[in-house]
Amino acid sequence: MAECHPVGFQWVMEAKNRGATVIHVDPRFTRTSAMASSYVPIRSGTDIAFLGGIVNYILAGGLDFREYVVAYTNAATIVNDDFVDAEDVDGLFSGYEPDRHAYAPTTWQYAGQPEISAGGADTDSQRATAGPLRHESHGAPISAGVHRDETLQHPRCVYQILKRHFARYTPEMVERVCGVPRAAFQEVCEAWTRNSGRERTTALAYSVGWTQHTVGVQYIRTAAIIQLLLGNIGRPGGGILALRGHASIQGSTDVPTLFNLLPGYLPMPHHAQHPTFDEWVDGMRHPDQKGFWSNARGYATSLLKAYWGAAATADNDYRYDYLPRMTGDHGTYQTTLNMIDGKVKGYFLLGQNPAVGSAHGRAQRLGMANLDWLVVRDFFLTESATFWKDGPEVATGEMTPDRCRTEVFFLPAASHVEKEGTFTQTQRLLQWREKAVEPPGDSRSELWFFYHLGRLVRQKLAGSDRARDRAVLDLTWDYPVRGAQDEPSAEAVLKEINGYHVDTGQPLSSYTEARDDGSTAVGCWIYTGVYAGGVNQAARRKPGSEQSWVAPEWGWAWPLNRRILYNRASADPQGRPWSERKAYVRWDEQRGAWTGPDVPDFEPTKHPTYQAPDGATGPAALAGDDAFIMQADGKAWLYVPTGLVDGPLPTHYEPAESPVRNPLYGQQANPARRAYRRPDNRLNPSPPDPHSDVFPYVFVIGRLTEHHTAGGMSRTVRYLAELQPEMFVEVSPELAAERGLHHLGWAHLVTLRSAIEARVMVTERIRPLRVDGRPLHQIWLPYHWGGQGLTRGDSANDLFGIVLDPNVLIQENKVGTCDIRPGRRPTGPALRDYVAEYQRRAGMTTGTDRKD
Amino acid sequence: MGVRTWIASWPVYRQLTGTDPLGRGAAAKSAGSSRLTARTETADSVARSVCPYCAVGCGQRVYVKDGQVSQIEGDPDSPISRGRLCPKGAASKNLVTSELRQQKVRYRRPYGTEWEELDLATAMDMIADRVVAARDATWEDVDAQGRPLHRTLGVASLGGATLDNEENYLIKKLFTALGALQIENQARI
Amino acid sequence: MSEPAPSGSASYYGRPVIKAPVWGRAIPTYLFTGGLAAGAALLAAGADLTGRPVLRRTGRVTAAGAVGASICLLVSDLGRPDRFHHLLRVAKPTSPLSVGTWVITAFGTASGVAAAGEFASRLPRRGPLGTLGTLLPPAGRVAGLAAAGLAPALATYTGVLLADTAVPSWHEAYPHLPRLFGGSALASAAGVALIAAPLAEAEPARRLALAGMALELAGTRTLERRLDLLSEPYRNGRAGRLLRAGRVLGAAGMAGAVLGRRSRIVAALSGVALLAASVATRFAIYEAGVASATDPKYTVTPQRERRDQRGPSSPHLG
Amino acid sequence: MDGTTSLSGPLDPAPDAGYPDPPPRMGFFTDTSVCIGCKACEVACKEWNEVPATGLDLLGTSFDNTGALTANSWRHVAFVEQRRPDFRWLMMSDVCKHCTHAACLDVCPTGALFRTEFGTVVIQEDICNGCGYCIPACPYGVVDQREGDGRAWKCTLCYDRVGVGKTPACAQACPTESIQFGPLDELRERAERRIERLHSDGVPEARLYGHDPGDGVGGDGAFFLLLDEPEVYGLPPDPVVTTRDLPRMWRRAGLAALTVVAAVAAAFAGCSSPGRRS
Repeated sequence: MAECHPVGFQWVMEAKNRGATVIHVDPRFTRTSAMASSYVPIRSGTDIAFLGGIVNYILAGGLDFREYVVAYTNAATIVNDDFVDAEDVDGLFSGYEPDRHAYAPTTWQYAGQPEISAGGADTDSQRATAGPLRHESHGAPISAGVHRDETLQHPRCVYQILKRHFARYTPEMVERVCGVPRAAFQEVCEAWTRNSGRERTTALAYSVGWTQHTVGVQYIRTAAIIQLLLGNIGRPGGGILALRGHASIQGSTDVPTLFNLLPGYLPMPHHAQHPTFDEWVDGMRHPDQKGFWSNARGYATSLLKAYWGAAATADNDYRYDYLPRMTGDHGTYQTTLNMIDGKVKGYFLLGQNPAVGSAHGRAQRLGMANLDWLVVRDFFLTESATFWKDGPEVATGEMTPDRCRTEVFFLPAASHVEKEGTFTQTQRLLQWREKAVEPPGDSRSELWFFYHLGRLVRQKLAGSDRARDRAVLDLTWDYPVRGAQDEPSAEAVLKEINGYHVDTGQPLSSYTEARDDGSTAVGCWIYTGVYAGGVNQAARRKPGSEQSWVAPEWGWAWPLNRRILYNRASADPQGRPWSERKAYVRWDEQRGAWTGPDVPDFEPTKHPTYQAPDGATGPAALAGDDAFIMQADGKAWLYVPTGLVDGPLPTHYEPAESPVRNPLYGQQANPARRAYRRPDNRLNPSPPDPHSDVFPYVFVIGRLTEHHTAGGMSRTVRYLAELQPEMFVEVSPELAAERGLHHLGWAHLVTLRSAIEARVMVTERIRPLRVDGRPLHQIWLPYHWGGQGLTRGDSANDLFGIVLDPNVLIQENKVGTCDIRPGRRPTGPALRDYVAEYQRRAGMTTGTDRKD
Repeated sequence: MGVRTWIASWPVYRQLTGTDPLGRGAAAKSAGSSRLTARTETADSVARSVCPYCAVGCGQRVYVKDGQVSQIEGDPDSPISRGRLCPKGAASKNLVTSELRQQKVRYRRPYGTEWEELDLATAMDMIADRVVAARDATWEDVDAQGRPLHRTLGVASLGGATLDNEENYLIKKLFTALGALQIENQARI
Repeated sequence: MSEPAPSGSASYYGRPVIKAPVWGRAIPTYLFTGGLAAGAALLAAGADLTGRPVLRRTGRVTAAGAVGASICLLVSDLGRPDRFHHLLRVAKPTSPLSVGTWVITAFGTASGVAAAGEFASRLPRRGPLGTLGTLLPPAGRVAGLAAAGLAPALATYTGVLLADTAVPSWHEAYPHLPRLFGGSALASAAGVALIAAPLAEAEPARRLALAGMALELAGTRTLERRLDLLSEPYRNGRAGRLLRAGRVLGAAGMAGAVLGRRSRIVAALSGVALLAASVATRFAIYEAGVASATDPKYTVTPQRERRDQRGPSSPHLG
Repeated sequence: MDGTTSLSGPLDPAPDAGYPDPPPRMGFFTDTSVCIGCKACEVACKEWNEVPATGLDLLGTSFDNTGALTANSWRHVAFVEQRRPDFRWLMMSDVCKHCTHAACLDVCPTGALFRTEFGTVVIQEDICNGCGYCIPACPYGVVDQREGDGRAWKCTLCYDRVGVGKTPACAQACPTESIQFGPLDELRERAERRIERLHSDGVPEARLYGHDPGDGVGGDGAFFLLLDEPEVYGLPPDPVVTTRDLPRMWRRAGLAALTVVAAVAAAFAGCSSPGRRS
């Protein structure tokens, strides 16, 4: 966190200064480790084993915050008799179908549930469409009635299942798998549990390297299990904090530029599951479901009204027919492979540099070289703009400009000070930026580009009556423009995102006002309230020093300006704070309302003892102690009966590339991982497959404080480039001795995809681990470099192949295997021969591919 | 300047006649130092902004003089960052005023070996043409069973995690209306 | 060499703690020319008062030439030579260079006039220049004596100039450098006199050569031996070689001065040796200072010893 | 010269430099125990002061690719990797010390270096002529000549910002308040409290550096909390301002001058005038 989010880290230092214990778990010793109370080195890719060990420590010792767990989690819920745990099938849950590499999750359900909820039936298509991603704002559907045993003694209650599942995650096993000595592990367990409960809370912060694993979602799930067992969710000083890495990456998920989502985590329709509007809406809300998703019809209708305005009416299902339909995986990696296969004609890159920033850089570049046209919008000529001219494949002779057909448009982009608009930062806070100056030259905002592109396309299609063109022509696309450059008004767009009454144009103030009768238009329902009262709430800048520590009048957080989600859980079931020390939101009996420094994440006047009448649905079905109001059963989920495609409980699998045989199960890697098995995407062999010894080392990539992502905004900036002026690789003194690497000399790393070179940094910040009884070397390298900018170097992402987490389709590029050799890599065509030699040694010959 | 003032401005004279005989401070202060003031004081305007790098969302104040950014620094009012910035945030002015920034449209024709210049309006028109053509060529109305698809897989997009919500909203809205599905961003990476 | 560069306990990656002087060769050369000018002015004044006209002329011309060269060297070494006049902006007793600037300005003016006095006879006899020609010789005499009055300061302040820095082997040598430089100034001026003056007028120069070089050699000996660790830079490397060369040349010059009473050639050779010795010594001392600044041990070790000698104190008061 | 207190010992430097009624002396307290080595200080300083970039050199000295305080780096973050026996990684943002007795200032022959009313030491870029004398005079190796420019440069403690009541750029940027700016008296008190806290928290190696008005430079306007010996960070262990010895130097020069005069007198006195001889 000190390394990648230094300014956020000030709060950790503040906490430490007030006596907090700071524990840092990371494969390499970073600037965060230097500040931590204790640092725990870990083998990359084994966090579920580590965290699972902590779950075991908590459950074996009965150290959970029992009142919280019983009241607010699904610990007491009884699970279906047919569920078989992975502990019993050597790493596979019940329902696995080997030929599809996918689960049929019907047996994972709670006991007494109807056969299966819509959308959950087929994890294959769930995986292809990254279905679980839409649960960012809510759990998957569950019908209202569930069986519970609040004594937690029922052998099939979640609590007991959890206990059995993690029983083998002992300190000894953690040491074997993670390379973490028992004493260090014990210290973490004790510190975490000691600092949790009524009087104290513990926060867990992860950087999104956690998501870049084939088991990434389950990493975070394991963290959630710990934090729920210890009562650290919905309370001040607790929580799981995702430290995201881009200015508005949260915003770009909320108002998504993602293939499977529409704004506010509404799913993009699937051709088979959602042929009609009603089926689409019912896919979001189970008809007899509890909670706020029951109004999904209102959110969906309002979005279509925002898109298609007057053309969207009840008679035509609000132009649901205009929405495109998914048929499978349309994610960025599938798209890249489709480009290589010639299926994609045009590609827009908007401040994004996949030639450096995406896994398997070579595939990215070969894909772009096979387009009809490419539009790059950026500040600088990035590697993705110039791949045809001086990319690595030009160097190897595989590509020459006069044989590359892609037509490239480079359009300069406006910077953050040259346009106005909102960023949503990592804690869901929207902050409005004022425009300082006009963009220089041809530089324009994305707002300008897409508004005018849309205008031009509409002009070209004008008069057409083909349905496909009507979808474009019926679009509401009448944003006011101003200035010499005809810049559209970002505030007008924000107002549409917020939503308004169709008849009056008055902004809505809460998503509860969204209607399914076409009377409201809402661009992104979770953002409703950002323009409440006709005021740009995201532009509020009351100084932090002049308001409470929660600072509710700085910017605006979704939903409804709540700063801590599920903060009802900061009070006990009766509505009293768990302790005065950790008081946050409480029930005020006199006022008959919830109160606190934050906006209560609960119906404002619902009494803590409220019990839903039989047959109630929606918010009315939520009891006064159902703190997790967006969950279908009002409870936080220790066990996930539906919505995940790789199992209801986290289970340690080895990374797709690992030099280590899974010590816990016969199943080596995540059985449901999304793989693309093709000759141009080979993965290094791992045990038990032969030849895994060709790639004996684990490598990890990451960020430096001084650089940003693929380097487009830092290698081009003098004051940053000079601070970390060259691509390097960090190795331990032991590995340096083993491989003959010299400090400040050159080394190159090899995988089945490519070989890259870097200057050697020998440092004790990287240390060998003992894993399963033998030494294991890890190598760290930054991924900031590429062939353009002030400082240039090989790209670490060229080393990776493409293999994804099945839930959200994010690639595993925080861990891989490689070989490392002293000296520089071969250049020109010899580089490909060199890699081919490794392919031969790894038992790969043309046309064959690794088995699962 | 008269001789008298000229002499009076001579630091040696000030040493001899003033409070600073050793010429260490007051006597040695130059005309330039006397005029010195922070350029934030003389800015024409200040925009309240947010750092464009990571997702912490640190507040920035952008000072403008004569239509140019003259300084970017942390906004002490921000309860998130309290005026602080990391090296990247602190280098924001360098980023936005970099002489390496491309300010002109560049065009590379198929099989071209060099960049060419292109007028922005022409580029926009050409891109619009290509979107319409690619969409038409790859349009899918229904699947094999006649269920609606209403889409094109011929046009894709990647990016948006450094863009504004308003921009992402228009991107998604336009592409969705065009039937383009493969609209992705860094959040998937 | 698979280990990273150690950051050791004695220093930070072996990097210097202080910055070495950024001056080029101009400054050690100036040390020499400044000294020469001062010594020559003194010789000239002595010759004037004792009736040695050739020696006087030699002295005055040498002084003017050398101080002229000195000023050029000083200005050329400035990072911004166009701002040389800023040196006259303040007068700071805390700055040897400021003191030196005022001294050299006054000295330069005086010795210029004195030297001009030597050439008064070449001016036309009539007109304004004629008047000047009449006024110059007496003015030159006064100026020459004034220059001589400033010369001891010019000859010795350069010792303070070097010593008043954080450069360990210079600063630690502060008790010795002024006298050493004064001696060197006299020896070098005597050297010029031995080359230029007739044997008949050269006796004071010979004596001055012996006295000056004796001071110089005694001084360098002290630097080499009496500064503990900080003597090392005077013995080692380029500085050590230059200092030894200076000693051989100085000894030769002294011997020549003694033996050259009867021979212009021997006297002249002796003069050359004395000049070379002075040059070598000045460069040696300059180089030794740079060497002591570059290696952090010369900064750190004596300071650590000093601190440790003060005895243990609570860490935060250390 | 004005007596020895102007050259050494405890002193309030602003009145001594001709400001009869100055504002409080301002300074930095750099607490390295909370430095995360992010280098925001280096960049913020360069952005504000428009300091040139230094070039692209991988130094191989941990994450330090700046190397030292130079004309083009007025803050320098040092990184020290240590095994003792536990591994630790020290980071420290170095800066001009703004000494009470500033050798650079005192030796400056143009008055380019001057003491501000805030007690800080600033090089006036409109005056400096690049004589270079301040460079070896500094006991901390701070001042440096800029190549191609010729003048000497160093931290100004953001004289322009401080003059209008703003915090210096580095201190404002510093995410963890490792760099604290304020009236020196307050900073010294704060530092004492911090040291006590660290000592009671089991960090006995924590120590202050440059805070003591009785030290060889009369105390630094920018002082530090360190976790190891100063020399480990590249700082001199016991710096003394060179001008403390200046009176003695001038006396030695005076004696030497007398020696010179005596030698000349003796050289002439002993021998007969050539005129008389002939």
